Amino acid sequence: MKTITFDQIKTSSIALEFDELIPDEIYSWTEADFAKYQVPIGNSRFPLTDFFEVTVEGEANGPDEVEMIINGDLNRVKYIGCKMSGGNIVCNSSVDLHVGAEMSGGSILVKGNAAAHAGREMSGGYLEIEGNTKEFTGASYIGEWRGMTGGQIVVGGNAGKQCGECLTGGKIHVKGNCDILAGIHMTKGVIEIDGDVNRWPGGQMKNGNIIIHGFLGRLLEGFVLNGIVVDPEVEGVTYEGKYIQYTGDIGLNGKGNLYLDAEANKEKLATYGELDDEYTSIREYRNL
Amino acid sequence: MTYEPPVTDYDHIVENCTCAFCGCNCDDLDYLVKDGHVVAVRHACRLGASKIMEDMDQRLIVPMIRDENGELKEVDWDTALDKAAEYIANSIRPVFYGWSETSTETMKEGVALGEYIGAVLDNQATICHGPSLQAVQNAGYPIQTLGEVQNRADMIAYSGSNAMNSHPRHMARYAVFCRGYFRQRGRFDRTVVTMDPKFSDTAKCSDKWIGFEQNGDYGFYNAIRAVLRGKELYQDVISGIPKEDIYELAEEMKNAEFGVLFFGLGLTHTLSKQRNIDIAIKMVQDLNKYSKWGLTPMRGHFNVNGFNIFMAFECGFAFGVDYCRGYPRYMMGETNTIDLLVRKEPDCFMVIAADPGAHFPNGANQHLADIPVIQIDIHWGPSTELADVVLPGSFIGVECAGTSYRMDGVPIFMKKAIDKPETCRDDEWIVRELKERVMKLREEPNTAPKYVPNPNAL
Amino acid sequence: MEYILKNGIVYDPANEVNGEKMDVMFKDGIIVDDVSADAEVLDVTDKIVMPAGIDPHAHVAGPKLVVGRLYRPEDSRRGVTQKTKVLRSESGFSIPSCPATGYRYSRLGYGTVVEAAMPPLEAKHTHEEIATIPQIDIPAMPLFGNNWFVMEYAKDNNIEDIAAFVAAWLKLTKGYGIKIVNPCGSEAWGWGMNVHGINDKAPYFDVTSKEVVVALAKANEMLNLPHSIHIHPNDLGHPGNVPTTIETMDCVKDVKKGSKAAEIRDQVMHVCHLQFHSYTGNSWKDAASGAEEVADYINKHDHITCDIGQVTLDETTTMTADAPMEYDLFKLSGLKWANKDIECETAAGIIPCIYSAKNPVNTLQWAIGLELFLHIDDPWKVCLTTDHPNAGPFTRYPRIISWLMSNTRRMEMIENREVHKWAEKRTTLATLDREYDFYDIATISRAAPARIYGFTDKGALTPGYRADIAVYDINPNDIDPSRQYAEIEKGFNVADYTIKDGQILVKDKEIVKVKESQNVWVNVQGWEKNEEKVINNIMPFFTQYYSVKWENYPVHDHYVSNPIRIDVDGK
Amino acid sequence: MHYANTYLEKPVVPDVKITGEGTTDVLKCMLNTGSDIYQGACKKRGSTLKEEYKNASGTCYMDPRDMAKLGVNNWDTVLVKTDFGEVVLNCAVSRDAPHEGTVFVCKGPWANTIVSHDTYCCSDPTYKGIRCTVEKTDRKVLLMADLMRWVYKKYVDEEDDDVVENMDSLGELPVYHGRKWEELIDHDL
Repeated sequence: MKTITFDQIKTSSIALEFDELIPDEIYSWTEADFAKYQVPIGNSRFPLTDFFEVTVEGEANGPDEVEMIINGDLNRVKYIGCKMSGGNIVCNSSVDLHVGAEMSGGSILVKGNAAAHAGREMSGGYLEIEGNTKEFTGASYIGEWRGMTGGQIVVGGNAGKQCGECLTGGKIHVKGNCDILAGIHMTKGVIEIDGDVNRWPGGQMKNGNIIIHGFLGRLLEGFVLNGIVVDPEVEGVTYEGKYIQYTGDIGLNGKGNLYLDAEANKEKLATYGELDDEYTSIREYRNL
Repeated sequence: MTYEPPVTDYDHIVENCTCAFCGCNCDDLDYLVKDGHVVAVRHACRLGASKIMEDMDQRLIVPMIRDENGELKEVDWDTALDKAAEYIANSIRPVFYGWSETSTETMKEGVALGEYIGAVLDNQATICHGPSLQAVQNAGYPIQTLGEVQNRADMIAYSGSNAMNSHPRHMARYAVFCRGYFRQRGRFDRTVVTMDPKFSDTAKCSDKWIGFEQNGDYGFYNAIRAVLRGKELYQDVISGIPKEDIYELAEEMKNAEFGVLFFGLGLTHTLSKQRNIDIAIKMVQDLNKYSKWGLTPMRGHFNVNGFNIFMAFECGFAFGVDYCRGYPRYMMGETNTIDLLVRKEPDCFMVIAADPGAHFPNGANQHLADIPVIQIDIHWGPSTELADVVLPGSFIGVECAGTSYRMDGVPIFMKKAIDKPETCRDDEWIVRELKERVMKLREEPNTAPKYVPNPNAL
Repeated sequence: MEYILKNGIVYDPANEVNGEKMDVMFKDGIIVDDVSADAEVLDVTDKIVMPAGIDPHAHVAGPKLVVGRLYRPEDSRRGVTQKTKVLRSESGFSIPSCPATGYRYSRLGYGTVVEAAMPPLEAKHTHEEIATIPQIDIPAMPLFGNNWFVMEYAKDNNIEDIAAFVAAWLKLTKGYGIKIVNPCGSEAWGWGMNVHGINDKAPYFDVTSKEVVVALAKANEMLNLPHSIHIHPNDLGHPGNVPTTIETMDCVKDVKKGSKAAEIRDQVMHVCHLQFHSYTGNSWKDAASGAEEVADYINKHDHITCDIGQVTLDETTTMTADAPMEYDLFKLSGLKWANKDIECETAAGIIPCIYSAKNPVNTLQWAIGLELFLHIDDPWKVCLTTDHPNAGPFTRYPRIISWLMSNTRRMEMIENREVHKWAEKRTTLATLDREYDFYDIATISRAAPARIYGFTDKGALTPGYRADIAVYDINPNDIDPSRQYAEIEKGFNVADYTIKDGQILVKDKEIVKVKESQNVWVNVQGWEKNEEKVINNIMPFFTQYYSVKWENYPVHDHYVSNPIRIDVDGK
Repeated sequence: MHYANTYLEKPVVPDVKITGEGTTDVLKCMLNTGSDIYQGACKKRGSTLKEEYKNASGTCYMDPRDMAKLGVNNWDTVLVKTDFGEVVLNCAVSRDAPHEGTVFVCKGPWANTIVSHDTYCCSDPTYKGIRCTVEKTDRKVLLMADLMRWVYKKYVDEEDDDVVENMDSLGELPVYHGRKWEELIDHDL
């Protein structure tokens, strides 16, 4: 087992790109290697040791035996764990864009918030964010119709817009609230939301499952009400309680399932179509 | 408004000039020239005419540099270019923004400079039709040239676009009022629908106005798609529109022989942004099962589409291209001007043929107050108030020739009609000159030595 | 500068040189018989020397390419490389950026690529892209098959005016020859319809596809154009399209070749991406190969040449002026659909396409392509293409070469179930053991396309020709292509040397020099009066129904800074 | 030299006479921005420093019923506030009325101070559909150059908004140090 600790010395206003500092690349590096390494910042490269003090302990024969611990303010450090296939990364702060993007294995723990594109197109592994995430959590690269294909993302706080866009596998679990258009274009996989959802989950979804335990503001017309199910089982997990089940999005002949907690959405069937507050949609979820 | 007699006092007429205002690129303008100035314009709309007969009080004529007191000082070209090149050469995260009101010939120099130094190149699409392009990338792009609309269309829908105000000749020349080969009676052969929360000037001359509620676009189009699939709507009112109206509209759209959806910033700037257009495109694709439908984004500047096309064939991405690692990168939220400025990343900002001062939100512009700004433009505008180096360019389509692309992608060669002021330079020359100076200052661009391309690709 | 390529093993079918060890010399961009003692020696001992490749049908520049690039950033992202001291950055896999297109063709040892579809209204755009692609010569083919004027003239059987119109439009668009795509079908697409078969009429215009094709073929011969009509027949990609294909080929068999054209080419019709036109059956459920029937027709008739459009089993982007077909494909795949209709002229459709070896239909297409290569006896009648990017990117040519040269590999793919069992069940591929040799490969990728296009200065190593030469690091005396197919693919993947107009662009498999590309266009002489008359006749229509002014229609010289003009005596 | 007149001092708006004080001090509205033909014409002819651009772009178009609620008439000044900033604007009756509860400000430096810069990872800021409040004010609408100085303070040392707002106006013409043309023309270039 090898532990590599990055202690921040100073921050940069222009983001550092950490796509080369993943366990797959650095499992054999020594402290001397890190001292030589230049990290990309904007159109230039600067010595990594200007920004981080790197301590290496132990030995590793492959990425799986690596643990990276990154301490400091990482709000301008992007691509952490991007394309990694093994190992373990712990970030003791909020992180910038693309954390865990395209990862295929290993695990990342972010003890703070993550910026947009967290876990984009990941195909395996485990990404946990204790705080909130912004837009496109577990989404696809723009234009690509195959998004996240495997692995699991857990968001402790709220998720921004278009969480799980084009989801093609794997699971996203948001413990807080979710902004508009969660699971848009999804074709497979599961999105579970413990909190409330503002508008329009599952737009243009073809297949897959969305489970919302909280209140849903507005649902799209493309969803057909199936009725109430008790203790639905979705991909091997049973969700206890009563749920309102919809199928959609009909615009695409979709066969996706949307489960709404019946208790939290008591009024849904009766006063369907009530407007929610636009104000909420723009501001509230953003700053939570 | 008062009556104005026609202008009769002119030396000569330059015919078939191309308008350098909106994405319509009307190429039938006649300039009346006297003493080397355009004194009147025939055929142009109010917007086109106002641009071509510019206000010379604010014309930028001489290069300027901000002095230590914060005031602009006129200098010679060498000094100004050297100063600008120095800013660029010393920057780590330069952003070159604009390009939409200049020629593709200038862009060619720009992309060479940007690729050399490792800059972000972005254009006005980033704040107007960027979401449209993203939607196109997700959903597709069924488009047609404007002549197709003129000759065939019997149903025109404007969504979130106020053509009468921002593309005044669009309805007259290409879409609604004009006679077409299969639409010999012009306006009478066409149904016009405007979908807009506002009862805009375009809505006023339409047959039908669908005033869906603000931010309700996505729900509205989703409902139309559901209806096209034969679904019964179970809400009585969707996004502020009674369901009967939606049934009726869907039926009308299905029965059109050739329909076109023109959409504008009303869709791109609201709550669900690119997804509004995404679903509108999907709707158009569905409609093609019943009849022929297409769509066209109502592009704002005359060459905003040109930059997207140009960048696409130069590097494969349409806008917001980041060359900082020596290869092109395009990522929403990361390589776009507004996001970069809000994140306070850029350390040098070059504005060419654009006006962020007039168009960027405060939150983004605040960063321009902290970094050097180089402006290449023809008029003193809000951005000049933030600029540290001002380089006076010339006016494409009037003082200088160049290529532009209309909103539907038809290339137009904009010809030169009059001479530019003696101290101004062509944009192309300015950018080339900057490129050469930057190359001298920074002989070896400092780019990433290592990059492993996707092994699956080749 | 003088050079001598020493001791290479030369394949030059145009001069009937089949694997002889000999020197090739060139001076100031031209191949010569002899050079002085000062000539620089490039040692290519035991390496294959061929004329530089000629791609007779690819989509590399133009409006639909750009729509593809614009709306497929996920494709552009594949194949991104960093800039170097010599090269700019590259991007794209199936639709590479312009610089990447030039570099990759050059690495493959190609020197000339024909852009197969140029809408006249947007010809300026095509030429802007051509100017951005480095390294290669690019003739472009303007589209005529759905042009309103052509359809009107064809209805009246007014061949003379069509000829004048074509002559004028080749000048206006700086085009090389007549391209016809789904005649009358793309016009029908203007109303969301298509034509079915060659005897179907375009709505309103009251003219059949056959009438348009025959009229254009006659006009083509009347003008003595170096290339014949270049046709993408109706019903592309539809099961059961063999009769349409054969009828299309058959309808011009009595058209007499222009007297001067006959000296430089054999055919009166070139059918492109024939693979997509050789399906039997009624639907994809019972579709099967019609390759034998189609190949048989070609074997028996000398007025037809073709290229194949070989499916390479990759994820690619399909784009064609056959817009209704693309919409059909979209309905099958449900991925994103782009379409571009061009007023009074043509239309185009674009969709991403995943050709998978696991998919029965894709496998069938793959097998049919190879069948055609193997069934058509005379390699001079067939060219190597993937209809880039429709059936696969051009960067897969070496792989196709390895398939053609190795029956072992083909059987391995079929028997190991690397491809779907339809390859065996519904085609004759498994029964064909023909293998191409290097001479045949040189024919289908160099000599034949050059002859088909009537190039009189490339495609051969004849003294006086342009010095377009490719050298591959393969020793033909030391390799068994049937077994060592992987080496064949590797060898053809990157040329050791690519020489274009005497300039060494690729050396030791690296691009060492970047050269500006050149547009090749045909200037018909002797028709000026007729052209003027035709233009005067159509001017009122043009003014009323085109959305640009006449002045903005032609390609100004500004866009073709460095063209190769081919003067043709049309009378 | 006679130049054809392509612009107007002020946009033409419907005439309306609001009498009375109004019923509320602060009106909660939805803010929309966008272009209109007056703003476009001024911007592109390059008269952005002038009064006419201020009138075209620095105007808050309102529904007459909303104006009655506030008790304001055409070309009175109002203060519009959002979470992103505040700005003083003229108010005028919207030509696109009725749209009660929505105000429209043409894009330009004035609108920029109050629109949202949030792009939600979509490159495009949120220019439309922003909650705002509108109230009557005595403060004046700043000319473009003064407004840019007040908002961004790039070239003034003063940080206090009120002080900057009340500085001497930069006026309607460009302010710069001129030199003689002849000195500057480099004929070799």
